[in-house]
Amino acid sequence: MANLNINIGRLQLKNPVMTASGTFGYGTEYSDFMDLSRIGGIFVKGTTLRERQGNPYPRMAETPSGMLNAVGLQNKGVDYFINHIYPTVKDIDTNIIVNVSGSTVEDYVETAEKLNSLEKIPAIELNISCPNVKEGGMAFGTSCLSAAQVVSSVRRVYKNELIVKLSPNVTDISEIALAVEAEGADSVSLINTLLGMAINIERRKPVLSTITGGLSGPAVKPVALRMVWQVAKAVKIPVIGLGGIMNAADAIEFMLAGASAIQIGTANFIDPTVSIKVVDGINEYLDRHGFQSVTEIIGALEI
Amino acid sequence: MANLNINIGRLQLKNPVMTASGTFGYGTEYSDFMDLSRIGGIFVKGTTLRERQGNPYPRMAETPSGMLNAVGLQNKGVDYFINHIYPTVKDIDTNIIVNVSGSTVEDYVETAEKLNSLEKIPAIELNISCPNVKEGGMAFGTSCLSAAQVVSSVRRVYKNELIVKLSPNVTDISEIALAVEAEGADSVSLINTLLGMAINIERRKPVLSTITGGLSGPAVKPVALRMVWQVAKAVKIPVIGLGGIMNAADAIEFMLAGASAIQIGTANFIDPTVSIKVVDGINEYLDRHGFQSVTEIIGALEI
Amino acid sequence: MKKFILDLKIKENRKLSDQYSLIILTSTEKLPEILPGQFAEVRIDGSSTTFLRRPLSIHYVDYEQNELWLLIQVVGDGTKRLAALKAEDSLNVILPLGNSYTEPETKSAKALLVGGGCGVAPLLYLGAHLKRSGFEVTFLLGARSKRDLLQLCEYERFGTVYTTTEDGTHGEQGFVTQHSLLNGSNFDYIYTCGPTPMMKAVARYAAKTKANCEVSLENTMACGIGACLCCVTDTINGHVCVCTEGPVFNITRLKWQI
Amino acid sequence: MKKFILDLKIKENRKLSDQYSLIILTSTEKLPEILPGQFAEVRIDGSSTTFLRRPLSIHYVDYEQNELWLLIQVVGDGTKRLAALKAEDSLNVILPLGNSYTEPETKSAKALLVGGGCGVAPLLYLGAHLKRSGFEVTFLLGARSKRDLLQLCEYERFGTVYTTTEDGTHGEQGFVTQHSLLNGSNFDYIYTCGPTPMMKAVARYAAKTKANCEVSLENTMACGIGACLCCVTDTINGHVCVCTEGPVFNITRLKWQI
Ligand SMILES: Cc1cc2nc3c(=O)[nH]c(=O)nc-3n(C[C@H](O)[C@H](O)[C@H](O)COP(=O)(O)OP(=O)(O)OC[C@H]3O[C@@H](n4cnc5c(N)ncnc54)[C@H](O)[C@@H]3O)c2cc1C
Ligand SMILES: Cc1cc2nc3c(=O)[nH]c(=O)nc-3n(C[C@H](O)[C@H](O)[C@H](O)COP(=O)(O)OP(=O)(O)OC[C@H]3O[C@@H](n4cnc5c(N)ncnc54)[C@H](O)[C@@H]3O)c2cc1C
Ligand SMILES: Cc1cc2nc3c(=O)[nH]c(=O)nc-3n(C[C@H](O)[C@H](O)[C@H](O)COP(=O)(O)O)c2cc1C
Ligand SMILES: Cc1cc2nc3c(=O)[nH]c(=O)nc-3n(C[C@H](O)[C@H](O)[C@H](O)COP(=O)(O)O)c2cc1C
Ligand code: FES
Ligand code: FES
Repeated sequence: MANLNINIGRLQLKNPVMTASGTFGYGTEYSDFMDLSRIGGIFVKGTTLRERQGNPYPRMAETPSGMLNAVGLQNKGVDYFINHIYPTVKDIDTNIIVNVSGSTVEDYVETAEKLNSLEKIPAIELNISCPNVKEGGMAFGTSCLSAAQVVSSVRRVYKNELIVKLSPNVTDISEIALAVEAEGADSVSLINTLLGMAINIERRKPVLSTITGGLSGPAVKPVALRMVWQVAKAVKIPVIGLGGIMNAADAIEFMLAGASAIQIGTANFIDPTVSIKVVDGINEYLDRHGFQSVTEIIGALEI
Repeated sequence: MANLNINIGRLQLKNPVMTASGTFGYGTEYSDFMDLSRIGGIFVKGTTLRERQGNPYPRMAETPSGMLNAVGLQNKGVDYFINHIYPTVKDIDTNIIVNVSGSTVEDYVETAEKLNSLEKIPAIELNISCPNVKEGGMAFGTSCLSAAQVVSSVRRVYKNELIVKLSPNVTDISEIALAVEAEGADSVSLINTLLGMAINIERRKPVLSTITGGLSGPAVKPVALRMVWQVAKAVKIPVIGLGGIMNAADAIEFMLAGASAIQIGTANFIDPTVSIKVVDGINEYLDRHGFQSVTEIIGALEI
Repeated sequence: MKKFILDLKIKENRKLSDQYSLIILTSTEKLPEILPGQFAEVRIDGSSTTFLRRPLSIHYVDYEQNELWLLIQVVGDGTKRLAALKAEDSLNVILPLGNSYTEPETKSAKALLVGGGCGVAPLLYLGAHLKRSGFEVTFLLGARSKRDLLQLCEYERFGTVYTTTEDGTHGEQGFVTQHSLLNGSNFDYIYTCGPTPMMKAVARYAAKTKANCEVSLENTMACGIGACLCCVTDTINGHVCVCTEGPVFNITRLKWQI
Repeated sequence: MKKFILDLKIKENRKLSDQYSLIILTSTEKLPEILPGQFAEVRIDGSSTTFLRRPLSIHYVDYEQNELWLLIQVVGDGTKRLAALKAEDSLNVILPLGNSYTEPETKSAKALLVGGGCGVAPLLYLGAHLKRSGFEVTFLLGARSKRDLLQLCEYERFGTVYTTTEDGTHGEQGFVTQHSLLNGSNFDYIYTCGPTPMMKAVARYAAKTKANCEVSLENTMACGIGACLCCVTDTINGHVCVCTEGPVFNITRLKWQI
């Protein structure tokens, strides 16, 4: 039994396996199937300053080895989270991390500020793939300038661990990673979904109500892994890798590429217990290869 | 039987189904399996000014619903093509289009110039996903400036139909499309492969000799379709769509999104006769929906 | 209700017609409690084009035989794989999911269960429940043609069965909502499942006759357990998940134009 | 040689051991001409993780019975699906692909066929060819253990069979290249297929004894027909495709350090 503990900055994980925002509810949805305390952390749903109804139906399309979603950040807002959800999740014996989303820099800042005070929320994950409504809807995370802007503003008010989640829909993701590192991000997570589309040819209409949506699942894994490798080479802060992880082998690929921890998203839908299996599989791999600690495989790719 | 004829600028296609560069050899590799004259065109291998050995083995990795390749433009050079290959392909009764690749603007220009004189080559496709060796290896197609530069230079010497093949590894592909349109591209084709990576966890090494490689196949289809839709809205020149097309339904999605024609790549490996089936399937769809001509479905998506 | 991930064993996979199959599943352990209207998320193995699980209604549960029935209509590769499963194969399911149909409040209430196409699936188990609770149950089942009206004898165990077919090969010709039964009788509770246009027509009839009406909605689902928020429908309370707050909705909650 | 895409029918799928299966295929039409050393690209259906075809050597062709044999070693999901195919199932193959082993030029030549693991597959058909052409054939087959030495009687039909096993459960203990046969006899032509380290050792022995030596290379293939250029190996003529200029190479053409 190797040592699976890992630290992401000040965030202490019992193992590097966490679940991705928007794919694991508030964790409680999965408690019938697994012991939530066995994983390193849970990234809860995208949370915004005010309640959002999200996008109209249909919001989902299956694609080859993946899916498109257009949920559109449906959530009841940060105050509801604090008053009604936080009490039900704060005693889960793992890290509960809130994914913070917004439409303006001010939104992010206010939401982060409110979460600052919650004792059992050790970190937030800034989802900078949201459209910046003041800048014509371009996602914050697609330019160094707007990414830096939102991170520096949030950094000023948020004292705990600040994870910035990068958008993959960019020419050079390490450039964005460097920009947010410079503004005080404690770590970065990647990737969010790739922008995709599907068409119903019989009806000659887009499948999703929003025309385009976010692609996730194993289809994106090669792209995600490449980006994690590029970012891990570029920055000094820890990197959390995700995108298409279905099993322990996939998770280990991300760690070898330089991720200190990983998140599992879409795979939860196919096997709600997959995260536990990934913990066990990583442990088995470490033992088989004679590693004492999971830290030994981070970035251990031989080029 | 609907009318499948379509024109891409001055290029006349008997139907919108063509095969993608690097996946169909010079066409002759497939002649045992199908009648090459039944498809609209064949994009032959990436051709460079001088012979290239390509990358070392291993060059390929299977991925979920896709594959990574790192062939690295292995080819015998444009002179060999002109003297030895052109004579064997020029009488195939379909459009033979040469995919032109290079490491410097001069490479592209010289190669295009040489192909200009070949009577039976009605068009070239400029592959601007190649690394620009004079600019630190950034792909030409990842900045408007270098994309425009190579296109304008080639445009000056190349008189026939100039198709520019766009790289999907960018923040905003319509920006690049507009830039090459402005420099005189007659049409654009997209997408080339997405940059990806795979790791062999037992050996702790990248699977590909080049570490990263190009992702193709159905995994990328949602991204390709989204980009075709974005570009078709942005430019006035015709768009050729590709990326993960496996069957007629996929091809029709691209046409509804705005593509005037499509290319089939990786699918040829799984079914060497797939392009013929796509021609037949498009025809069946047009008949079933009462369309007289394939032109009626181009961009016919109802939003 | 506690949800389970179970590997059930196929006891029998009965081809009912060209398009329909009845899968009878069993388990070495006692099947959990399942309510009428609930569904399962079924993992599809060995399909190169199917990635997500597939939601399927619980057609029937026979606790004596420890059997769970699924009624499958083959529409794509996922359901095709299910129809091809053989006895002794195993099937991974997550269940029970979603809410359920609610029983009438007064014991004397007359219940009409209206199903069309594959939408008849949950009504069998619902009919069995209602009958056991002492209600008078009437089924009104519609299909395109006689061969799509499946296992009527099963429904007859729990109530009177009326049918319509579009081609007139069984029962009255036309759609369920055109059946003559609807002119005479008066029902207090109407439960329906099937194509949306049919359910809307049923809802209209219910509204007109002031019957209580519950419909079971379909939706595209990724998780089936309320985690992804992909399966919303618009209600008077805003967007709610069909997989947790449904699939059964009282029509008064929906924003249907009826 | 003309290539074909064929839907062959499984006549029998014989499990030879834990890991190995012998698939006997047949066709309603006469099988095309196939040379020893050639291979097929096989489509894998019903695997959610297998996207590309899989290259498999032609193990044997029996034109009298119109049978084509494939020897499968289960290593991943693709080969697992193949091993699970049942009689009457169909299998889509592209064949014949690649070049072939070349016959010795002099009729008196003594041929040694050295195989290890699944690399024994093409040697059966090669042995049959060589014997038919009048050459003296000797097989030297290596495996980890007795149970991995498959169907030796088939090889015995065409030549003398020597074996080695790593655990000594059959033939001499050790690797093929340690077999005592290699001390005494002298062979003019050595043909080999198996793991690269084994083939390199065989090539070394061949170089030492001045025997002509042909090896069959494995490689990651996408198309199998020379279209994608994914399957290169480095030769004295630069990068060449294993699927068209190979899989069989004379060692003098390779850049192996031997
Ligand atoms: C609560 C609920 C209960 C259902 N009960 C039954 C039942 O008892 N028996 C039955 O045969 N079918 C039932 N369905 C429908 C069934 O889920 C779909 O027919 C099935 O998912 C199609 O899968 P496929 O791979 O065969 O087809 P696909 O090739 O995936 O698609 C064929 C059609 O099915 C639709 N579809 C695809 N995926 C989903 C999905 N995840 N959710 C909903 N629709 C989808 C597509 O839009 C398409 O029109 C139910 C659906 C829901 C939501
Ligand atoms: C010319 C040639 C002839 C062959 N003949 C035989 C034979 O007669 N019998 C036999 O059992 N096997 C043979 N192989 C090997 C066989 O192709 C692989 O074992 C098979 O592709 C693995 O598929 P999988 O899905 O079971 O395993 P995967 O899960 O895909 O992979 C398991 C292992 O096989 C390797 N592999 C995967 N895909 C390929 C590929 N396309 N080409 C080569 N290796 C791959 C992987 O690197 C991995 O180590 C031959 C290979 C070549 C190139
Ligand atoms: C249904 C769904 C909802 C998602 N919601 C969010 C969200 O609210 N915030 C966020 O940062 N990412 C969200 N994501 C993205 C995932 O967290 C993850 O980055 C992405 O799905 C890639 O990982 P995967 O391939 O393992 O799913 C969502 C993804 C899915 C599939
Ligand atoms: C093995 C392989 C080699 C390729 N070589 C080239 C090339 O030389 N030039 C080029 O522009 N694109 C090349 N491509 C990209 C394809 O032409 C196509 O853009 C891409 O594969 C996406 O389409 P697909 O998903 O249908 O394969 C290659 C793709 C593959 C798989
Ligand atoms: S399907 Fe995921 S919330 Fe309903
Ligand atoms: S596998 Fe495509 S060229 Fe050899």
